[in-house]
Amino acid sequence: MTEKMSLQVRLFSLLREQVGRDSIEVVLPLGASVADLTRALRVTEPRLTPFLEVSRIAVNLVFALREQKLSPEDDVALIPPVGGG
Amino acid sequence: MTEKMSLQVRLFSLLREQVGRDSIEVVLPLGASVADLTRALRVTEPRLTPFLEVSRIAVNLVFALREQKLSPEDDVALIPPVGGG
Amino acid sequence: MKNETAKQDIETPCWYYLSQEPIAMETVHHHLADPAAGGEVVFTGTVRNHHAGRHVTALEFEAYGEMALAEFGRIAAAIQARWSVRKVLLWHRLGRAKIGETCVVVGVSAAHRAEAFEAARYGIDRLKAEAPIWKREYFEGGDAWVTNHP
Amino acid sequence: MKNETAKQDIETPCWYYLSQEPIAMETVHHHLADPAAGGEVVFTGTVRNHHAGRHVTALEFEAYGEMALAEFGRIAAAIQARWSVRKVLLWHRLGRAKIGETCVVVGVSAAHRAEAFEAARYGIDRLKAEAPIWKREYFEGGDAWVTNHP
Repeated sequence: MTEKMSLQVRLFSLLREQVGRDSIEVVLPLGASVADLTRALRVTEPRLTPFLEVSRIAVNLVFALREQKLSPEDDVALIPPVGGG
Repeated sequence: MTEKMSLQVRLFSLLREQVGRDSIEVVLPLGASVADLTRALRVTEPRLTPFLEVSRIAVNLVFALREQKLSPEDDVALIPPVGGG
Repeated sequence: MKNETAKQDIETPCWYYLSQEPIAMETVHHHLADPAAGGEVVFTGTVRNHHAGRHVTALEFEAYGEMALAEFGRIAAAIQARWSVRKVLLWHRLGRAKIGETCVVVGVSAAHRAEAFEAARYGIDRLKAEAPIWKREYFEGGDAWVTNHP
Repeated sequence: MKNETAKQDIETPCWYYLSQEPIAMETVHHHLADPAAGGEVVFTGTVRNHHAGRHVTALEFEAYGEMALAEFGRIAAAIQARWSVRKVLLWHRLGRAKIGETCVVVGVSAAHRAEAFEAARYGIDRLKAEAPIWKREYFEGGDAWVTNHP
């Protein structure tokens, strides 16, 4: 069996309101990528599905590429379209 | 004999200091142009000569073209290179 | 720094603020002042009374604070890499803001004004596109999260 | 208007100031604030401590006041003809100004920030080229009238 890691994904604004919490736990195989996380989010929390296409994943305060590998210590956030300024 | 008009030409900054006054009287034929005024200034006040090339004439608060005709009621100023801002 | 979410980069004088309190323009100009700078350009965004045909009554801002401040730092670093500037300030309001209040300030001082203009323009454009900050609009009859156009 | 050389155009909200007293940034932002404006760009020029390799100690400004205010009006009119702006302010300091003090402000508020940036840039460029204002620089060992490069 593959070793697993658990990540807390931060949620903001509209996404936080949709889910009713400011973070969501996602369990992934060790060595999973950002793209894997996005797929897992769809399953873990279907209410996020309509927003995943337009949202970006931030890892350790930086927008991440789809191929980027994740580790259990990473600070992960789902960033919906921004509206600052 | 041509009819004459007398104009007070305002002087500022360096020009005011060179001449020691904040205006200078110039007598011109009625209907004289801005170019005529510049020529007359050279004669009336030789200390202005080195600055006339780089200075502009303002008539009634607007920079004037060389061909513009002057009348006795005009508010005339000699504007050396500016340094605002 | 009076504000706990404010950060300051000491070596390259840059200021990054996220504040629940109103943005103080005096503080902005005080920070940007530099005896070697010939010019300073400050962009100020204010809460507008209308948007998309709706009469807006107030705005509310939410941020992923840690990342927003990190992004402010990246914006300032990119500005310093591209233009010769003296000081950079980025300040975004959080929480509820009334019509006419300042919600964002991007300020740059530089020896030459062309660089200050270009750098400030780049700063606000990138802040609007990248900083993880969200805006909820309150209008007559409801409220909605509003995003910037891409 | 607290200042006797200040003029205000009521129909198209524009403010033109020439003042012996220091420029008040609060007043600048107060005038430019507009509930329909999304952005405001303020250019601020300050007295620099060096120029042309000299250590500057102070500046002194002289203006042909009537014409300078008329020129401010023409600049604001040109801005309004070219860009869609809400408010325009031009303010120049007169008399003696210390290092670090503000000597000029050009501010524009507009619905869209691109227009505010372009209009403010145009305003300060034209003010520096056309407004009948002169600057005397005081440096260690003397003083001199200094002109803007064409």
